[in-house]
Amino acid sequence: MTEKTNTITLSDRVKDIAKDFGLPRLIITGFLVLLLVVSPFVGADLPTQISNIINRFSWNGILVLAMVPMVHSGCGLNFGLPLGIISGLLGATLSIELGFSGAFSFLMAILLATPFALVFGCIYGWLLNKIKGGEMMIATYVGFSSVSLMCMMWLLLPYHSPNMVWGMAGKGLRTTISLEGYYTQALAKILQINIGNLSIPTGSILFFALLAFGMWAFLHTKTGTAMTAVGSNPEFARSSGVNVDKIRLISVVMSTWLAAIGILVYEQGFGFIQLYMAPFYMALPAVSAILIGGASVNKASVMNVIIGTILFQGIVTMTPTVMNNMIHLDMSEVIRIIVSNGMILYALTRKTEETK
Amino acid sequence: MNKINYGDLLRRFSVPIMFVIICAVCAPISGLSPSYLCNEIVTRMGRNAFLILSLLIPIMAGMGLNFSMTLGAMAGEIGLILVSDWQIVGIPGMILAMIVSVPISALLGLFCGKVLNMAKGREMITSYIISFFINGIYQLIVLYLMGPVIPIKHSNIKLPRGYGIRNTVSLLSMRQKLDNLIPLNIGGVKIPVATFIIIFLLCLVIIWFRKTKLGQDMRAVGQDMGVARDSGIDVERTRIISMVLSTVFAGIGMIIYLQNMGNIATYSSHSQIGMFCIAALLVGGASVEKASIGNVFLGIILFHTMFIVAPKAGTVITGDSMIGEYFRVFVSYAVITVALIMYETNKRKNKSKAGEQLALAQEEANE
Amino acid sequence: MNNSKKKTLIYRIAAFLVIMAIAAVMFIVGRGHTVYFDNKSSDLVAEVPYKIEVKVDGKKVASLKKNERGMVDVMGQKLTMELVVTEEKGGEAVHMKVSQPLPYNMDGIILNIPAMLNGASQDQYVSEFVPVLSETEVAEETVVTDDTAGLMSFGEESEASK
Amino acid sequence: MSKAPLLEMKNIKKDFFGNQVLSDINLTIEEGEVVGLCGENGAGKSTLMKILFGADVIRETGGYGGDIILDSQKVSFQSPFDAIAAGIGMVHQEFSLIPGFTATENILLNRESKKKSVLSDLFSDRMDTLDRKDMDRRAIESIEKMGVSIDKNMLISNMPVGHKQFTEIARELSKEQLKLLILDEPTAVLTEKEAEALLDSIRGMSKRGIAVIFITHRLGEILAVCDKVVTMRDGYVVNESATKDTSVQDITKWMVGRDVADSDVSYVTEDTGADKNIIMSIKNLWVDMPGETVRNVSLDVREGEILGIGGLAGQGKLGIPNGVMGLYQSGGSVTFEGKDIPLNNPRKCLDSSFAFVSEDRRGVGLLLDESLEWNVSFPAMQIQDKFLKKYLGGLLKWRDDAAIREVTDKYIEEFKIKCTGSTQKAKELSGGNQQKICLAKAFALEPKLLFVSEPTRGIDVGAKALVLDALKKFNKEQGVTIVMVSSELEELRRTCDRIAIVSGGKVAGILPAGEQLEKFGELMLKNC
Repeated sequence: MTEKTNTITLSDRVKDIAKDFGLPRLIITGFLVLLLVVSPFVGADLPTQISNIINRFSWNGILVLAMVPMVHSGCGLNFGLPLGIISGLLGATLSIELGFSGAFSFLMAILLATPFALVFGCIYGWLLNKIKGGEMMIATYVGFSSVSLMCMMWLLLPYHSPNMVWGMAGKGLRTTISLEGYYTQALAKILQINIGNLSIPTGSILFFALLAFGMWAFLHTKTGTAMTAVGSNPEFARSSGVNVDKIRLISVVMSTWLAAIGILVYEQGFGFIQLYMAPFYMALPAVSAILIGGASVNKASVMNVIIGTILFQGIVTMTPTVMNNMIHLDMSEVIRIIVSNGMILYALTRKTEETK
Repeated sequence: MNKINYGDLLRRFSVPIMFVIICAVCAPISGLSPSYLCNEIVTRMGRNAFLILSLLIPIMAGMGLNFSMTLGAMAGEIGLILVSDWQIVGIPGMILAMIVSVPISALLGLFCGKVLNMAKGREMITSYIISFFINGIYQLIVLYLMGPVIPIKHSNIKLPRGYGIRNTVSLLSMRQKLDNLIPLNIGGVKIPVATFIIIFLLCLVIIWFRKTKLGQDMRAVGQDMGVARDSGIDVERTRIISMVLSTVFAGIGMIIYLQNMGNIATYSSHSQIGMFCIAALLVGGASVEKASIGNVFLGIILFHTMFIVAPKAGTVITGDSMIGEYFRVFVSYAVITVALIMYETNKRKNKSKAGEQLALAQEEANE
Repeated sequence: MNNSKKKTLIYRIAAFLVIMAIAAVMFIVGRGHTVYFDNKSSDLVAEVPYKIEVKVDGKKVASLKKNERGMVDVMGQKLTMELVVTEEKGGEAVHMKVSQPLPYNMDGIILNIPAMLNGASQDQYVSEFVPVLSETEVAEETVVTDDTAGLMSFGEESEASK
Repeated sequence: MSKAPLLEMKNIKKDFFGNQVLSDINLTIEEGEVVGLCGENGAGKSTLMKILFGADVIRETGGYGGDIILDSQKVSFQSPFDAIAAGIGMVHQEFSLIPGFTATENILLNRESKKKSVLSDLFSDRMDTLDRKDMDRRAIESIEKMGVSIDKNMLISNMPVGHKQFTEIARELSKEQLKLLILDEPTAVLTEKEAEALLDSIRGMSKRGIAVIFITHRLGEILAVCDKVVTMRDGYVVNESATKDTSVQDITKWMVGRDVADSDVSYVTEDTGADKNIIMSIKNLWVDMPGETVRNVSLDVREGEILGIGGLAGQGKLGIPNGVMGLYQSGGSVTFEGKDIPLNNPRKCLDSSFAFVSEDRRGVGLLLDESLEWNVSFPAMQIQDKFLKKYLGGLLKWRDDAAIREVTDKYIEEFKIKCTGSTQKAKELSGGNQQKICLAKAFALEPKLLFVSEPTRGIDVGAKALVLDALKKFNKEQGVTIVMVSSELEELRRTCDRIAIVSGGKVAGILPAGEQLEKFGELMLKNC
């Protein structure tokens, strides 16, 4: 008798877990596991693959982490991530323009990016407070507008560093700027572990861990608790004396700042600064990564960030190699588009306000 | 009372007025001749009007700006790719491409409508993501399935590797065939009469459509889904129909657009088309919940004048041609952003307005 | 109720058939061919005229001296052309109207005009043109599926193609 | 008269999850008869009408018992559309109109006159074009039938409220098959003149043979227009009599009167606390709460008392606590312990040691997706910095989960909250237990003044008693002043010291809790 009930509860629990986890997420996880299993048989080197995934994780983790505060405060998915990225880019280019070099330029880039992120974040947050309920669409277009505005600015701002401007004209920033001699691999090199083909950028991961821990800790403070409550039920928060607009503003500023730091970390891994149209669609991978990790439009945790980034980057890096080795057909780009946008679509069509 | 009306009017037409000013300032600076400008605008009117008109129906049904009109554009492109592989040329080629594209558009519109019914209240962001998602499917079909699954014979269309379509597909055989079907030239301005006739017909269809039962239902659904449902209107179905219609028209519009262009950029022609069409419509004074045929034409004139003169004016002012190009991209996005913000703030204002009135009445009573 | 449904169904089938019919007609009348005219000697004709002018729809599309080739893109299943044949240099030009059915399955069709004028059978003077791919066409092409690609190029193709 | 009645409802019974709301209702309506239906909120009027109109909610909650016989035929409507087809029309309290449509378009919404068009046969009749001329004709016809003139071409959004109401009625009248029209408080939004016009048009309808069920709190109107008045209370029909044999006083008595069987209940019958300090004084308060508008309310609350606020639904009693607490836009002045409390600022109220248990449990009262711990501790944490560990000299305020669990467990035990543990999510609890969590949340704030709004709405009898006892205990032991708003007069009488009755957005009067029921009834209907 007890045996029976136990099995029922067990299978129920499995079902529950599967339901919580969501079918698409399950498929994606299964797909990644399949790729990992198959890869040695088709001649792909597993350690290289794994270090690729870890590397990509360390580049992108913070950008995905930037989603968390706004989801928590009920502002939805931050499709306006490019705004934060632009703050980061301003910090990066200013740091180089002012003549800092080496790993120190990374620190300076963070410091220089911070005021921009705060100011942009405040304006952006103020705007989002005016249009509660329509955040996501407007965030998208605020991102787009700011990127295209900055396209003009990169040409017009008086940058002079010969490493950054077009050689011929002597003005206007290049589309890609090499970070060689500046902060390329600035974090990754710290305590880097190399075992055969496996290499782990310990520094970058530690940096991510630091920020992720900070986020986790913040969510355990009074303000962090208020933020979650605002996202969960703004009316409740208001009736409990919380200044909803202020909390939302804080979340937007945090998200923008994290995006700025995120892009700097991305650049130190990638080795280049990409300007102009590059930040345009950077929000989409980050959004789908956190959704793949188990977040929804109004719930997200640091764990979702970690799982999501690993799954997303795993698929992005594994598919091309495995596919190429298997059938000589590189469909990874198409798969990435379908999976990531499909995931966002899935999240958007979930009834998030079912409890209301 | 009159004063308030003026203010309202000014606010409603603030975007068109702003554009008139931009155009008025930039046009002389750009140094482009009026006849060149006229020619360009007439060409672009013929090229874009049909596409933009396809946006009107979802707005009527309260589904906002249809960012997923891109779906129709993709269907149109698939039609054209197939037709040019079959070597059907000229106007018959266009008609055949339309016949091929309609079922594809209808299917995509159906999908889109169903998804949007699951995401009521955030139609726009969802339709925007749908366009990306379907773009992935489109690439899957065009890049991998065309060749092995869908037969493609001609090597000037197919990639040398044996499957997939090239970056550009030439439509030389139907280039401007429709535009030049009935040649007319007034004062050096070439007028694509046949295209205009088709656009005019679509306008008539839209005007007529508003007078049908379905059009009436759509307006009702657009204004208040709950009331419409209570009165027995099948809200979901009505919304799906509006998406299907919009997508089908967008597909046909894309074919007209591409016959004017003369080639298909297989992987990018459609990707921004939605954005530019929406921007043009908004520039014409439309809003997220209200748009008319007049907005379409005014929008094309203003938006495309800006589009033509901005790079030239930018070059003259700053000496860098890219500035102007970035400027117009910025303006396109800024217009949409502003329109969306206005829409959302209005929605909130309307809500609080009712409250304010009550409060005012009570205050008066208290005094 | 049922009756009207039946009526609707009939109308729909009819509409579908009409559209299919239109599509079929389009397949036939819209088929495009590239017709190449040769003024070359062959097994059948040893001597070729000095010059042949080809006019389609009243427009001169080719003027062929000996061993020359001209071409025109045409639509439909039949090519009606006007030939102006000059046998000898300075000789009298002969005008004639020729109608030539075009085989559906050939994209490029070579017409050997002297042979045609000589009254040879269809298979003898009509042959298929098999295009040799140019180098750029053979070269592997990287597909650009960048989402931002269309951003800057909107509306510019027409100017570029002018 | 041998003719069968138009409508017969026989032994109608209905329960919501075991909670009996209608018992053995019998109602007969003749053709062209006007029946007034009155009763307090919760007496079962709306449920009865929903059953008659085939509302979805009835079917979803398990249907009803008894028979409905319309025109000598037993009917059971599966949806409102069936009811409409059978000739029953209903005008709801909330408008069901498209704001951007004209009166004509609204009157004929989804029943437009159509002309066949080219595409009708190909697609469906939805491609028919509208026949505007015929629509205008039909609209005018139904407006004339109503007897009140409204502009058929005016947009609804430009109409005064009364005309919107008339448009709705005209819509029902435009239905050819209409035999019975249900009007649910149609005069509540009308001016006196408009109401008069409406009564005239009801008389007109009756002459045309259309039966009308007229639900209203304005008893004068019932007497003026109805043939028969039916009074309901607690799910029973307590009286049915011809209008000419009755009076406003009689109806009031039937509405509120109860069989006072529980002799052990002790009421506070006298105003004993007149000498107590006035802890809070509300002056000229107006609150813009949709459906619960408050106009010009002045009210004094005495220290340590339980003040009840009662009245019919929609009269503004709920607006008072919501307005004072700053949840809805309000104006006027509130002083607490001699200090002015700024309005429209929930934080200031909470800082002044107010607490509020909202009537909207799920919308405002709870974080449904969070644990019970969070729900109980959140306001106290945010307002009073309780349950926090402070580090770095107070710079870092860390949530003290252990303290939170402790306090939550304490309340779970005290209120006997049924749950799997303090980490269970609030949405998984039953209504009664959710209400207890809301109380725990307010108690954790240790307030000086507690507003409780509809504390027993939608919860079972056991939980009801527990909640009310907890409130009384809290008041006695901690000396907390409580202002309790409830629609259930009996509950107020048993719990409170004094009861203020709100009617028409104003305080109609304040009586000691033990005062006679009729007096409360009169006050309730005073400004309706």
